[in-house]
Amino acid sequence: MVKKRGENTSKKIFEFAEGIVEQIKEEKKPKMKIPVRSLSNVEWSEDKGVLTLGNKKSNRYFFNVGHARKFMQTLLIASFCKDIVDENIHASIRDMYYNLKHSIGDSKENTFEEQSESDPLIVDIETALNLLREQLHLLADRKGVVVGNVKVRDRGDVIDWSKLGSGGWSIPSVVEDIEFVDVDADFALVIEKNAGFERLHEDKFWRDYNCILMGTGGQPARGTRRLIRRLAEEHKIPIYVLTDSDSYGWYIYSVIKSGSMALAHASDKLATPSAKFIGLTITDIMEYKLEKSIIRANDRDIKRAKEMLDYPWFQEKEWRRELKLMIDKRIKAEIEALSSRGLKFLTDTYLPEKLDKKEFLP
Amino acid sequence: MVKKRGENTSKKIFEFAEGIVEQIKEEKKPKMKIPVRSLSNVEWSEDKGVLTLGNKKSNRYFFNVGHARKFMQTLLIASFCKDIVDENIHASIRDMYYNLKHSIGDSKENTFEEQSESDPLIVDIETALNLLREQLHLLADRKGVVVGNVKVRDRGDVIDWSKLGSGGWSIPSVVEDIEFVDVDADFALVIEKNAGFERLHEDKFWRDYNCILMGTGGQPARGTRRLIRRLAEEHKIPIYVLTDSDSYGWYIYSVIKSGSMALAHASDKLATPSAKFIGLTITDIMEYKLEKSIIRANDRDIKRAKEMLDYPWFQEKEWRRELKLMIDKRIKAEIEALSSRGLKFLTDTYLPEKLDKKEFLP
Amino acid sequence: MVVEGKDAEQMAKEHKEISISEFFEKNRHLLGYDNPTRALLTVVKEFVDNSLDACEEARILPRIWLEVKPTTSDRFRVMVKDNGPGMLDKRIPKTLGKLLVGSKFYKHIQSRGQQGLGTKGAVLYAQLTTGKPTTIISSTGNGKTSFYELMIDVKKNEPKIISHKYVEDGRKWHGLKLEMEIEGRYVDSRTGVPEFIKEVAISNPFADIIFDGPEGRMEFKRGTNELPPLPKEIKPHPYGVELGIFRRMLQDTSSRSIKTFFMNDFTRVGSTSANGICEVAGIDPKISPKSVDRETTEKLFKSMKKAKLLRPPTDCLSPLGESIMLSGLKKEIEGEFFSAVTRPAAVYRGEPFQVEAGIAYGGKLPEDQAVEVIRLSNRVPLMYQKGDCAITKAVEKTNWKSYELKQSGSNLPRGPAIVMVHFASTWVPYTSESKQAIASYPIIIKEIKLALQEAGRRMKSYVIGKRKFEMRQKRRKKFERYIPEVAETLNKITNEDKQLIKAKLQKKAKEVTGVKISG
Amino acid sequence: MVVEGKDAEQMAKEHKEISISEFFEKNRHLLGYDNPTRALLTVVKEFVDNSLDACEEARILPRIWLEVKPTTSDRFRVMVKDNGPGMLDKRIPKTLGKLLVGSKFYKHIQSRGQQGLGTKGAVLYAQLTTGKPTTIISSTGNGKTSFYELMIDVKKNEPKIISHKYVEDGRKWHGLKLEMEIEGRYVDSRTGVPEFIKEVAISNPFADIIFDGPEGRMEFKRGTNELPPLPKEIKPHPYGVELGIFRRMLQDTSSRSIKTFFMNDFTRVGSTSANGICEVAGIDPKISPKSVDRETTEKLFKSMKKAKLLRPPTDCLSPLGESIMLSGLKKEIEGEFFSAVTRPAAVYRGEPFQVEAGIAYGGKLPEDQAVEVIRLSNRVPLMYQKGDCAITKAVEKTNWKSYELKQSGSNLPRGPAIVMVHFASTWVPYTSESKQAIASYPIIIKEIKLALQEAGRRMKSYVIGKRKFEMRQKRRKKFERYIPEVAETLNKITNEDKQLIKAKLQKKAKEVTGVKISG
Repeated sequence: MVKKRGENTSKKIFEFAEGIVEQIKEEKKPKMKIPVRSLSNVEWSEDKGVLTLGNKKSNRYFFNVGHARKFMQTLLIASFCKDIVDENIHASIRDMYYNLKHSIGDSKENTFEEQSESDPLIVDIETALNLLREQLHLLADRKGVVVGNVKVRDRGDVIDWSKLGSGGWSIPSVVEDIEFVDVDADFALVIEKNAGFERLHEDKFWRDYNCILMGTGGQPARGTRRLIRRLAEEHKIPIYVLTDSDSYGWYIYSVIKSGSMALAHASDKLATPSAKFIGLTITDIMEYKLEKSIIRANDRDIKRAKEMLDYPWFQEKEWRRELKLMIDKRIKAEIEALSSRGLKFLTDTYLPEKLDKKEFLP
Repeated sequence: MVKKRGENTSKKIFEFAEGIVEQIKEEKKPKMKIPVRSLSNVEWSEDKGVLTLGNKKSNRYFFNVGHARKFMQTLLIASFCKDIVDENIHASIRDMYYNLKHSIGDSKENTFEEQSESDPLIVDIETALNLLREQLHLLADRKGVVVGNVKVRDRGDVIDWSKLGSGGWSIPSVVEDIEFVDVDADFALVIEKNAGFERLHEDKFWRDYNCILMGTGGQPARGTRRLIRRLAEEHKIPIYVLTDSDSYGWYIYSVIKSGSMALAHASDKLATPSAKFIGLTITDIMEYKLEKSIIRANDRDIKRAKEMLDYPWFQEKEWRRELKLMIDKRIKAEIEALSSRGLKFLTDTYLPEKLDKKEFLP
Repeated sequence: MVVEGKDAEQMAKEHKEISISEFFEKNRHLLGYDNPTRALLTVVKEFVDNSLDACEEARILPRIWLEVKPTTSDRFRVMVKDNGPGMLDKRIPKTLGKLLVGSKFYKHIQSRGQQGLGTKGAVLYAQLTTGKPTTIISSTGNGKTSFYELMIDVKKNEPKIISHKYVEDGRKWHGLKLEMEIEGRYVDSRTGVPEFIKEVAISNPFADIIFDGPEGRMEFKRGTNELPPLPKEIKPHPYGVELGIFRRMLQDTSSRSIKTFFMNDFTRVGSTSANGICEVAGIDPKISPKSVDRETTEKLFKSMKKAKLLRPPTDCLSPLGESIMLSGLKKEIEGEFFSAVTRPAAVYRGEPFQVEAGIAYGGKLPEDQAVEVIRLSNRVPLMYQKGDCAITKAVEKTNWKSYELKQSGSNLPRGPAIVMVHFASTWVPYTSESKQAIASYPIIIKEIKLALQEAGRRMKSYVIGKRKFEMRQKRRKKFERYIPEVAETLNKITNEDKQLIKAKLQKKAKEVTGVKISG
Repeated sequence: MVVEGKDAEQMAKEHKEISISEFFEKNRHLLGYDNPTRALLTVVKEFVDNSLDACEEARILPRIWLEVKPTTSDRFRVMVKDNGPGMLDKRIPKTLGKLLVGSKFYKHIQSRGQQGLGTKGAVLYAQLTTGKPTTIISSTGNGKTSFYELMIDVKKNEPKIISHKYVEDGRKWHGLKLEMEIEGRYVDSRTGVPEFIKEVAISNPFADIIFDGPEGRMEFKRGTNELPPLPKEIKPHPYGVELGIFRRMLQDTSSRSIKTFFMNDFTRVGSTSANGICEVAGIDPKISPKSVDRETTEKLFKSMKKAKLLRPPTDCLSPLGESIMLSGLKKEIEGEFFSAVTRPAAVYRGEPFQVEAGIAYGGKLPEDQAVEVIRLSNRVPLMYQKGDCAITKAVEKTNWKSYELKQSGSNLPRGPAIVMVHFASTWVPYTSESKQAIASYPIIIKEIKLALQEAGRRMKSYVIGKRKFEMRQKRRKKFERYIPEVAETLNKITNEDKQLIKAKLQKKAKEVTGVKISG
C-alpha cells in the first residue's frame, strides 16, 4: 500500500513538471494552476457534512514579478517531495526548508529566506496535485495522546493502548499505515485540554466507561484528526468532543467534525462528520453553577463567535443559541472551571450525567 | 511508598499551619518564612555539579499590605494540597486555581484573580516545606516522548518502549512511581526538537545504536527531567543531549545537567550532572559546512549568551569558546540545519561521527 | 525690460518722514488688530483695562458695564461705562486722539496700560474699519458733562473733533463712557470675549462687572470690598539701567554732583553706596554729572553694576496677594484644594517685578487633560500667543512630576488642575505691542518657576495627605477582608478554633492600623 | 497704608508726549533686539539687507564684505562694506539718525527694508549698549568721500553728529561702509549668523558675499550675472484698501473728479470700471472727491469692492524666478532632484504679493528627519518665530503624503527633502516689527499651499518615474536570477534538456521585459 501511494505521488509530480516544460517548449509564458484556497472557494457540503474545496483556480505565472519567486519555489518543493517519496523517507517541513535553502547564483538572495515562505506552498502542491501532505511524506509536529482498550500494529509492533501506565501513546504524525488489531470501546472521548485528559486518565474513566480517551492539546494535529476519522469510519466508534466553553474550543470541535477552511481539500480524510459535542456549553455554566469561574470574553472571542454564526455548518438552533448566549453575556469558561465544584466533578458527575442523558450538541 | 510520601506531605503542611496558629495565639504578628528564590540565594554546588538553593529566607507577614493577600493565598494552597494528598488524587495547577477561586466575603475581590497569582506560591510552599511539586500531587503539563529497548511498569502495566510503532511513550508528569523492568541501552539521546526525534525514530537509530531516544519538545517538562535523572542514577545510562546551536538550546542542556535557578530547590531530583553535550556547537557549523543555514543571532540570544558566560557552571573552556564564538560571530543554527547536507545526514553521519570520536562537551 | 539704476541723489529725494499714527495705522497687527475676532477682543480689553486703571488710581471700587452688540453681520457696537474719576473736558481730545501721549511712559509704576497706545488704537481701528468717530461722555463730578465725537488726523497724529458739547446739567456723577462701532467677529471660545471677562473677574474680585453680549447678560459680582494697594512710582534701580540710558540720565539730571545724582535719580542708593560707586570707579563724587566724558561714564557704569544694593522696594508693586487670588479662584473654579503664592519682588532691567502663582486642584476638574493656564499681566488676562509666553514656558519647564501631576517631557502637565500666574511689574517686557506674551528672560522664567514650585509643594502636601488617608483606610479594609479566609483555612488544616483565631487577628489588626475595625 | 485717590485734574497733568525714538529705545525687542544672540543677527541682517537693496536699486551686481569680530567677551565690532551707489553727504545724518524716515513707507513697491527703522534701529542699539557712535564712510563716485560719526538724540528723534569730514580725495569709488560696536553673542547654529549668510547666498545668487566671522572667512561666489528685474512702484489695488484709508485718499487726492480719482489713484481701474463703480454707488462720476460726505464714501467704497477688476500687475514684484531658485538650491544643497515654482501674483489688502516654492529632494539629504524649511521674505531669510509663520503653517497643512513624503497629522513632513518658500510683496504683513514671521491670512496660506503643491507634484513625478525605472530593472534581474533554478529543477524532475529550457525562458524574458538580458 505504501509503495502504491508513493508511485502515485511521484507520477503526479512528474506530470505537473512535464506540463510546465511543454509550455516552455511551445514558447508560452509558463504558468501553473493552483486551486484558490480563500474563503470564496471553500464550500460547505451539506451531503457529506464537511467543508470542501471548490473548483476555482488561479494561475501562477513565471513572468510576473509578483509570482516569479513563488513559481520557482513551488517547483523546488515539488522536486524535493518527489525525491523523498522515491526514497521512501519522511521529512519535517523545517527539514525541507533547510534542505532547499541555498543562494541563487552569485546573488545574496536565497531560494527561501524563512520557513513561512515554504509552508503555504506545500498546501499549494497538495491541492494542485490532489495529494495529502502525508502522501508527500511531509511530517507535521506530533501532538496528542491516546489511551483505551485498543491494540494497534504500527511498523510491526503491536501497541496496547490500555497498557501504558500513567502515560499514553503519543500519536504519530502519519497514522495512515497503522493497523487496528483490536478495538473494544463504546465511544471515544476527545478532550481539548491535557489537564482534562490527565484527570480522567488518573480516575481510570476510560476503564470504567469502556472508552478511548484522546487528548489533543489544543487544535488537534493532522495525525490526531486522521486517527479520529479512522476510528469513526472503520470501527463506527461514536466520537464525543469535550472543549472549553468558548468560541475557540467550539471551533476546535467544528474542525474535528467538519474540517477547516485551510485544509478544506483534505476534509475527506481528516474530518469526522459523525462527531458530537458533549460540552462545555454556556448553558452548562448556568446549570452547573460555574459562575464564579467564568472569564470575560474578549473582543477576539466575540468576533470569532459572530463569524461562526455565519458559518453554514453552525446553523443548528442549539449552536446558534450557545453562540448568541456567549455574545450577549460576553462570557466563557474552561474545562478546568468544573474543578470549582470539586476535582472529581468532571469524572464523577459532569460526564456521567451527559452520557446518561445523551445530552450532545450536533 | 506512595503512602509514605503522602503522610509526610500532609504532616509538614499541618505543622506549617500549626506554627502560624501558635503565633496568632501568642498575639504576635503572624508570619511565614519563605526561602528566597532570587539569584542571590541560588548557589552552584561544585561538589554535586548542580544548582542548589541557599539558606536565605524572607518573612511574609499577614499585617503588611504588600504581603497580606499572598499570606492568605499561600494558606489556601497549602490546605488544597493537604486535601488532595489525603485523598490520594492529583490535580493540575489550573484545576487548583479554579478550585480555590471564590469571592471573599461580600466584596468583589476573589481569592485569586489569575492563575499567575497561584503559580509562584506553589513554589513558595515547595521550598518552604522542602517538598517537591510531585509530592504536593500537583501536575505540570505532560510533554516529551520516549522510545528504546526499555520496559517499565506503571500503574500495573508493563510498557515496552521498543514496541510503540512510529509513536512513542508519552512521558507522564509524575514518574516517581514508575518501575524499570528491563533497561537495555548503551546510552540515552535527549533531543530538544521533535523533528529530530522523528527523523531518528524513522531511521531506527535507537535500534541500530542500542539507545534510548527521548524528545523533549523544547525546555523539558519536570517529568522528563526526572526520568532522565532516574535513568542516569539508577541504571548508569550515559546521557547525551542534542540541541540547537544557540544559547537557548545550550541553556536547555544546562537545565538538564545542572538544574535551573527557578527550581534550584529540586535539583537533587531533577538535575543529571553526568549528562554530556553531543551537539550542535558553533564549531560544528564550520566543520560540517552549514554556513548557508545559519541564522543571525538576535539581541536576546546574545544577551543570554553573555549571562551564561558568567554562570559558574559554564566555566569549562570548551563552553567559553562556544559562547564567545556565538557572541563574536552573532550566529546560531538549528538541528534541522543538518538537513541542508541531506535528510539522513544527522542519522548517518553527524551522530555516528560524534559517538565514534566521543566528541562531547562537558 | 531695462530699468535704469538710480543714483544716490535720486534716492535721497525720495526720503520722507512719517507720523507714528501712520505707522500704526499700517501696522495695526502690532496693536492686536490682526483679524476681526482678535480686534473685537482687543477693543474690549483696552476699554476694561482703562476703566479698571482709572478706578484704582482714584481709589474707587470699580463698577463696569460692558456692552457688545452686533449692528451688521460683521460690525459691532462696543460700549463701556465706568464709575471712575472721569476726564477733564479740555484734555479729552489729546488723551484719546493722539498716539504716544500718556501719563506713564517714563514713570516706573505698575499699571495695566502704559505706552499711550491702548484706547487710541481702538479709536484708530474704529475709524479705519467703519469710518465712524468714537463717542465719549464723561464727567468728573463737577455737575458738568462732556460730550465728544472724536477721530484722529493720522497724517498729523492729532485729534480731530467732530462734535463737542460741555453742558452744565447739574448731574452729580463721575465716570467715563466710551462707545464705538468696529468691524469684528464674536466667538465664544477659549480666546473669546466671555472667557476674557471671566478671567478679569477672577483676577479683580473687587470689581463689579456686567457684561451684556450677543448671547445675553452675565453678571460677575464683587467678591471683596478691599482694593489692592495703589502701586507707587519709583526711581530706576541701578542693576537694570543700560549704558545708553545711564548716559542720558547723567546729561538730563538736575543733581549737582555725581553723588547726589546717584542718590536722587536711583532707588536703593544711599550716601554710602554712592560714595562706594565713585570710589571703585576712581571718580571724585563731587564733580558735576554734565562734565563726565564717555570713558568716565563707562567706569561709573561698571562700578554701579558691581555695587551691593538692596532689591527695589516691593510696595511700588501691587500684587493680587494670596487671599485675593484664593478668593478669585474659589469663586469661579470647582476644585477641592487651592493654593496661592506671592513671590518677593525681583528686578529686571531696573524695573521691579513680582510673580504670583495659584493652583486649583481636584474636585470637578478633568482628570486627564493638559492643565489650563491662566496668564495675567498686571491683572490683565493674556489671551493669545500662549506658546511664546514666558508663563507657559515656565509652566512647561517646571518638573510637575515632583508635585504629583503627570507630565511627559517638557510639555504642559496633565491632571485635575488649573494654574494661574500673575506677572506684576512697573514695566512688562511683552514680545510685541499687542501685549499677549511676556518675553522669556531667564530671571523671569526663574521667578515664575519658583512661584509655581512653592504652589506645587503645597498642592503636593495636600495630594499626599489625601493619599495617605486613603491608603490607611484601604489597608484596614484589606486586613478586615482577609481575616475570615485565613481563620477558616487554618481551622481546616489544624482544626483549631476558628472564632479564636479570628478574634485574635482582629484585635491585632486594630493595633496595627490604629483604626477600630468592625466585626 | 492709605493712599489718596487722584482726581481727573491730577491725572491730566501727568500726560506727556514722547518721541518715537524713546518708544523704540524702550521697546527694542520689537525691532529684534531681545537678547545678545538675536541682536547680533539683527544688526547683520539690517546691514546686508540695506546693501543688497541699494545695489539692486542702482542696478549694480552686489559685492558685500561683512566682518563680525569680538572686541571683548560680550561685544562685537560689526562692519559691512558694499559697492552700492553710496549716500549723499548731506543726507547721511537724517537717513541714518532719525527714526521713521525712509523712502518707501507710502510706496507700493517690493523691497527688503520698508519702514525706515532697520539700520537706524542698529545705530540706536549700538549707542544704548556700548555708548559708541556708528562710523559711516561713503562715496557716490564723485571723487569725494564722507566720514561721519553718528548717534541719535533720542528725546528729539534727531541725528547727533559726533564728527564729520567731507574730503575731495579723488578716489573714484562708490559704496557705503558702516561700522559699529554692539553688545552681542555669537552662536553658530540654525538661527545664527553663518546660517543666515548661507541662506542669503542661496536666495541672492547674483551677489558676491565674503563673510569674515569669529571662526574665519567664508566666501560665497556669485552664481549668475543676471540681476532680477527691479520691482516697480504701483498704485494700490481697490480690493485691498480699507474704509479709513479710502476716506483719506479722497481728501488728499489731486484729481478733480471721482472718476479720475479712481483712474489715477488706483491700479487696474480704467475708465469703464470707474464709471461702473460710480453707477453702482448711484453717484455722479464728475463730482469732486473733496465734496463727498461720509455716507457717500461708504457707498463708493462698497461699490468699489464689488467691481470686477484684474489682479494687480505682476511686474511690480520681483520674484526670484524658477531658474534663480534652482541655481541657488543646486549650489548649496546636495540633492538629486530640484523643482521650483513661481505662482502668479495675488493680492492682499490692496498689496500684490507673489509666492515661490522650491524643493530639493534625495541625494545626501537625511532620509527620516522632518524636512528643513527655508523661509524667505522679499529675499530675506527669516530666522526666528518659525512656528508662528504662515510659511511653516502652510507647509504643515499641505498633504505631503500625496507627494511621496511621510507626514503624521498636521506636522512637518519627513523625508529626504528641503523646502524653500519665498514670499514677495510690496507690503509683507509681519506678525511683529522684528519681521521674523509672516502673518497667517487665509489667502496667503492658500497661495503658499498652491505653490508647494505644484512643486510637490513635480517632485512626485520624479520619485515615481525613478521608482518605475528601478522596478523595470529589478524585474529583469529577477527573472534572470530565477531561470537557472527553474531549468535545473525541471530537469531534475523530468530529465528534459536543461540548456533548452534555459534558452527558451531567456528568450521569453527578453520579450517580456523589453530589455536584453545577459547569459
